Amino acid sequence: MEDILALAIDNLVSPIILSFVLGLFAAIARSDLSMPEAIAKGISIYLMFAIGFKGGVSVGDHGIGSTLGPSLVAGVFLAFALPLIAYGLMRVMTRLSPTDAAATAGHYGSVSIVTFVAAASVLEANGVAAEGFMIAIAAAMEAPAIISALWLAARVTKQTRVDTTLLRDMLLNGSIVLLIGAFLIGLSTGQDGLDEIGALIGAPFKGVLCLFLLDMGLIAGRGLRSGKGALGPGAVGFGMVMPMTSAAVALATAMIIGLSPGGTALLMTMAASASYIAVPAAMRVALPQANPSVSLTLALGVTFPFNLIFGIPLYIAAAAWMTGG
Amino acid sequence: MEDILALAIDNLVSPIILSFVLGLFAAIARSDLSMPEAIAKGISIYLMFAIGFKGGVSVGDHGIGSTLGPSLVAGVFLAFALPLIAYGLMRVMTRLSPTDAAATAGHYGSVSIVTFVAAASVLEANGVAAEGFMIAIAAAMEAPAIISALWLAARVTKQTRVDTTLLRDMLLNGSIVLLIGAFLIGLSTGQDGLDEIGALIGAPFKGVLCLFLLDMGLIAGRGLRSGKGALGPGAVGFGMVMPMTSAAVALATAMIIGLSPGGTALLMTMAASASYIAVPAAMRVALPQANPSVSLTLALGVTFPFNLIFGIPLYIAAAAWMTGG
Amino acid sequence: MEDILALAIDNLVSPIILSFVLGLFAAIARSDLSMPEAIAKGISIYLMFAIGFKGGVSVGDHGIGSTLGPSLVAGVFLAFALPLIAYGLMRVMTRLSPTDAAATAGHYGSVSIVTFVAAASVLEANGVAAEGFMIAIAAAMEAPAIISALWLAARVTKQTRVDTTLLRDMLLNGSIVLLIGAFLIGLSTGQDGLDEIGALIGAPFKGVLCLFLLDMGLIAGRGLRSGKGALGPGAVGFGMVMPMTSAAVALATAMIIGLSPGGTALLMTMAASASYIAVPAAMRVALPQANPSVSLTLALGVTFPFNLIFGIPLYIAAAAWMTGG
Amino acid sequence: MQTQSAKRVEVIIEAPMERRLRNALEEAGVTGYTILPVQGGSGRSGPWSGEGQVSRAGGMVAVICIIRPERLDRLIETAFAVVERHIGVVSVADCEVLSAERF
Amino acid sequence: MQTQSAKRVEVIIEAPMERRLRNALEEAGVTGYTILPVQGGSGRSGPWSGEGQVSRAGGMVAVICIIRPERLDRLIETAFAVVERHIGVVSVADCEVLSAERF
Amino acid sequence: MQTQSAKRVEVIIEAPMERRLRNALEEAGVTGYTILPVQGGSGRSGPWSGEGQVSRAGGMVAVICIIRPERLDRLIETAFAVVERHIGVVSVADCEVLSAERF
Ligand SMILES: Nc1ncnc2c1ncn2[C@@H]1O[C@H](COP(=O)(O)O)[C@@H](O)[C@H]1O
Ligand SMILES: Nc1ncnc2c1ncn2[C@@H]1O[C@H](COP(=O)(O)O)[C@@H](O)[C@H]1O
Ligand SMILES: Nc1ncnc2c1ncn2[C@@H]1O[C@H](COP(=O)(O)O)[C@@H](O)[C@H]1O
Ligand code: NA
Ligand code: NA
Ligand code: NA
Repeated sequence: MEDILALAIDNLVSPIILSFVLGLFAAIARSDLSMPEAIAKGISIYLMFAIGFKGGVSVGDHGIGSTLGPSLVAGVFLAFALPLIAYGLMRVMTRLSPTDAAATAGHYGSVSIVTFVAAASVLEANGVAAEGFMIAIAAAMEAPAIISALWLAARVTKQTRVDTTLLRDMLLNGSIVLLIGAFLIGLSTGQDGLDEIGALIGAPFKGVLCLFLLDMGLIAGRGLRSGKGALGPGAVGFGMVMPMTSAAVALATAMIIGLSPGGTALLMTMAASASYIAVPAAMRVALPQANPSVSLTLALGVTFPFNLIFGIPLYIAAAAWMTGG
Repeated sequence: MEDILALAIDNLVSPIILSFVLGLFAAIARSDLSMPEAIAKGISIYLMFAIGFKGGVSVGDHGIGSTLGPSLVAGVFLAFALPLIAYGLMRVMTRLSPTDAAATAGHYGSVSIVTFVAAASVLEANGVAAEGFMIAIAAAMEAPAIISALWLAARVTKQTRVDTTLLRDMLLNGSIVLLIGAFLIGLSTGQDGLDEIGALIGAPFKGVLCLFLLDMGLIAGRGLRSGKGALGPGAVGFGMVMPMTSAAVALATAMIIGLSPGGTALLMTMAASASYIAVPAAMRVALPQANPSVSLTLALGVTFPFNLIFGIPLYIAAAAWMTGG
Repeated sequence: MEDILALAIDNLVSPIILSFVLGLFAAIARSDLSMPEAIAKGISIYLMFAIGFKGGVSVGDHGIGSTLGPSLVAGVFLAFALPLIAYGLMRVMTRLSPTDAAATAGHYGSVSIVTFVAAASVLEANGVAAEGFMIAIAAAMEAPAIISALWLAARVTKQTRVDTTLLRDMLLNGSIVLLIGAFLIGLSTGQDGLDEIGALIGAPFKGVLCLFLLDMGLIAGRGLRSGKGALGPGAVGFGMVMPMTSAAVALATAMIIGLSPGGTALLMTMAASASYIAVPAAMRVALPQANPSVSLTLALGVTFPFNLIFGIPLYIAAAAWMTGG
Repeated sequence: MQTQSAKRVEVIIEAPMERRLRNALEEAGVTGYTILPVQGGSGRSGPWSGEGQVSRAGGMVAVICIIRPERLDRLIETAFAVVERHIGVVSVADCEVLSAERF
Repeated sequence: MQTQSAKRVEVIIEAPMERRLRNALEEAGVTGYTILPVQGGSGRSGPWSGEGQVSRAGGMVAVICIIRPERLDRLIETAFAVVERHIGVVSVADCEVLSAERF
Repeated sequence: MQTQSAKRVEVIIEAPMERRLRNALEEAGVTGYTILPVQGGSGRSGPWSGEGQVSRAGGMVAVICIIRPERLDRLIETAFAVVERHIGVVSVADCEVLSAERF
């Protein structure tokens, strides 16, 4: 118990979290601090390349072990199931329209890569090892989450014609291609490759993450400011109850397949986090009548900070406790 | 005396100054070399985050000492006083209209962060220590400088209604929020925080500064080329006399409050430098009838290179000499 | 022979080449992965600054030796001659119109800086030393290549009036000014300068090159996809025969002037590579009726990957073999 | 100088739909258009801004398409069927074009 | 296809005034507009360019606002009172809009 | 509110020609124009996009120039002589401008 608290406080005073808080504060105070779109996109390319590459190198070093297959199945299962749970929970907890609920549900099936990266950083800082392939699982969850959300969308709009090009688009979404591509490059060049480019993707990583989280804080803060009308207290509650529900489901799943404490914490974080990269664009196309500020404000303005500040230490502690790590 | 010369020459052949000169040359020769706006903004976010953070860590390490309070007062005093001196000097030395003079005066009250950073780099390279809180003083000078300039503007335009939202906007100016925010993050995470993100904000800092100064050189060169019509010899003279005047006032102030040689040199640099970040936007709103190329060409095309090339070594030498450092 | 193969395979599994392949694949698969224009431009400023600077430092360290003069002459000679060879070859091998052939020919006279950088990285990784001034030669080749191409263009269009401002523009092209400027800065600040900014331009260089090549792969892939109609098999053949022809001419030239094995390999790479920076813009202005997708698809979509994947190891091996290095 | 009347169609649309719009334009035989980046805006779904984007997934773009008047209807009907529900705003104005042979 | 006439107002204005203009538009009841980035230009205060910006503090933006003709006067009077002295250029053109129900 | 009629000229042109166009405009006495960045497009030489630019060397820009009607011919003839062969599209539309004293 004390450990959780210590971890949570330790987490809170890290430059990463404080950078997010700075961005949040600046946006809410209506400062004109802003990060150019191109820079934010450049940073996210860097982060995804680095995390994918390092995941590949780590799998190359330690082997995939016996849990890769089961983990993949678990990830895909979670990605299918979580949007349905999210939809049900929203219909109960909030007064969102079915369309808005369906559009939002998709976000909760896939993974917020930044949340994943933040959790991986905390694990690393605390010397907790995790399976190297977890980042590949995260990439694999995008597609089923979108399929699940599209199915929900089709039910809600009573459409039978599903836009087939949409799924193809989403599978070739830049973030997924980059993550998996970098993973494969890391896997095939191994430690030699990391020696070559480690000076870029290794040591400076956390500093870059700070700048990215500064921007995420700005975005989340602006979202909260302009989207606050769109969300009732029920919706805000959902944005915090849902990640804990997902994390619980993921914890059970991880224990069944026997992941390490670190891997369990990462699977919980992946389940608990809500994507705002590939899924939002897919949902805009599939459900244009949904109000995009609802889902983005929830994912970015409520669930993202919740995970960053409270969720991650909680999931790590729970994973350690339950797996005896 | 020889020391000054050695320092000046040493300063001149540093990659930082030469990068500025390269940019200046490229712009004057009408090369199409240019830095995308987003990159320049990204770099300046990096620089301000790094300088603020490191200032905070340094204050956390060494304590604020007994001079923080007096230094703050001194900074605020300088920021109020310098625009008035600048206005008087311009009315005497140049044929600028009262409006243009008032708009320009504001720039000389606040601080050019890049000039500050360049001076801090030179100090560091020469092993001269300075108070860590100086960067916080620089941030604190922005507001009084703007107030002083607005008061001048109101007198010049004989308006009584002062745009109150303007000051609020300027206090929440992105650069100020970022500087102070990063300072506080550095202060609260301390050496541990620096260990985490030092690989980004520490060693590569000077190289990034080179790229930024390349861009500053391009901007200053273009300003000189297109703004040369707007400036008479009197105005150009002002652009060099003013920083030396400000530096002299700051030197006296620093000696009264007992700053270290390094801190004295930084306070002089802050006083001598002219902002082109928050103040120009404020002046455009408050004095739209002023010609923005006058003030920007002076601040960026004359005073900035003057400080960079001659001023900084001069201020460091004078500070060392007068404080016996 | 085995060495060549080993080198080629080694080259193929480097993160640099694989990043290019990833970009190529993503573009051909129609993924929406993309690098913001500003980031790509920012990275190329970084690369050119770093390569120029390090070249200058290296010349400062080792002296220019006795081969600088002859090498410059050789570079200028190649830059004049290669467009003429390219034009002839194209008229024989392809069915491109004289206008398109002339516009394309210019590209083959000048140097692709990224190809140069990639070759320099491979040499460095294999511990092969090269003359530090080679990058200056590369910059010097731009102008004669454009003059040669303009002369071809004038012949083709039967115009006598040559656009004189064009050449001036091209000589002041940003890339050339940056390369030469950084070279001079490196030369005058020497090892001290490198110590100051090495943490930015040294160790992280290869990682940044990966990200740049990812973008180059995206561009080349999109070019191939959308330009495939414009190129017949003859043109594609030309895109591979031409670099080998140029490399052979350069090999002979290098042996005459007595370059080191590393320098020879770099001169061959410079000759073999086709520019897509300064020359394309010049050709658009001089030969607007030419179809820009022809020349860019050839240079970027065919010759660039050919050099990157097959050419560089081949040139290094040939240089080593012929110079007995 | 010889000019010819034409229509200038301006479509402000969400970026994820850009490719679909491009395809639809091509199918309708419209091969000439220009895409401008959009930095921010406001509409029924509230204000948004590219820097720190919130309520729009991936921003918007403005597509400008200059066509002969007689091709306007086809353009609008064929192409915009696809994107109708996503259209921010479609506006059409009269203009004169030079180099008439291009149209 | 059913269209409806409207006015297309284009305001080129300095970026520091963007928020004030947005507020003024909102107060005048105009909630639909789009902001395009501006890269450079030239006017009475000389030429400038966003890359290596000199004579403008923070660049400019172009605000495009499509409104019903009858609301034009209100828009212009209420909103532009605030920004009058800073206006680069305000131009108004006729256009036709689709999806008339939006206006 | 007092307005005055004017012409809005829009030129979409390759970026390497931007400086030449600026110079030509200046020579023709046109000192007021605004340059917008272009992100992509399509024309006779195929589609292209600024992100991962292929068939255009250095992209394109859109130059918007608002002038008095009586100056239109001079603008078009003097200035566009230089750039004629490179012009993507030049279109001219009628508009009304405020602050007429500027023109
Ligand atoms: N009347 C209008 N004039 C110009 N742009 C508009 C207008 N209405 C909407 N837009 C643009 O279309 C986007 C989406 O509008 P909406 O779907 O109504 O939220 C806005 O963010 C604006 O960029
Ligand atoms: N006639 C015009 N047509 C288009 N844009 C203009 C015109 N006049 C001024 N501008 C724009 O408004 C900005 C400010 O103009 P000024 O205040 O006259 O310097 C210029 O930099 C241009 O971007
Ligand atoms: N009809 C048109 N409407 C709008 N933009 C066009 C049109 N035709 C060409 N363009 C633009 O001009 C560029 C060059 O056209 P082109 O020279 O025909 O390839 C294209 O990439 C478009 O950006
Ligand atoms: Na999830
Ligand atoms: Na000052
Ligand atoms: Na070549």
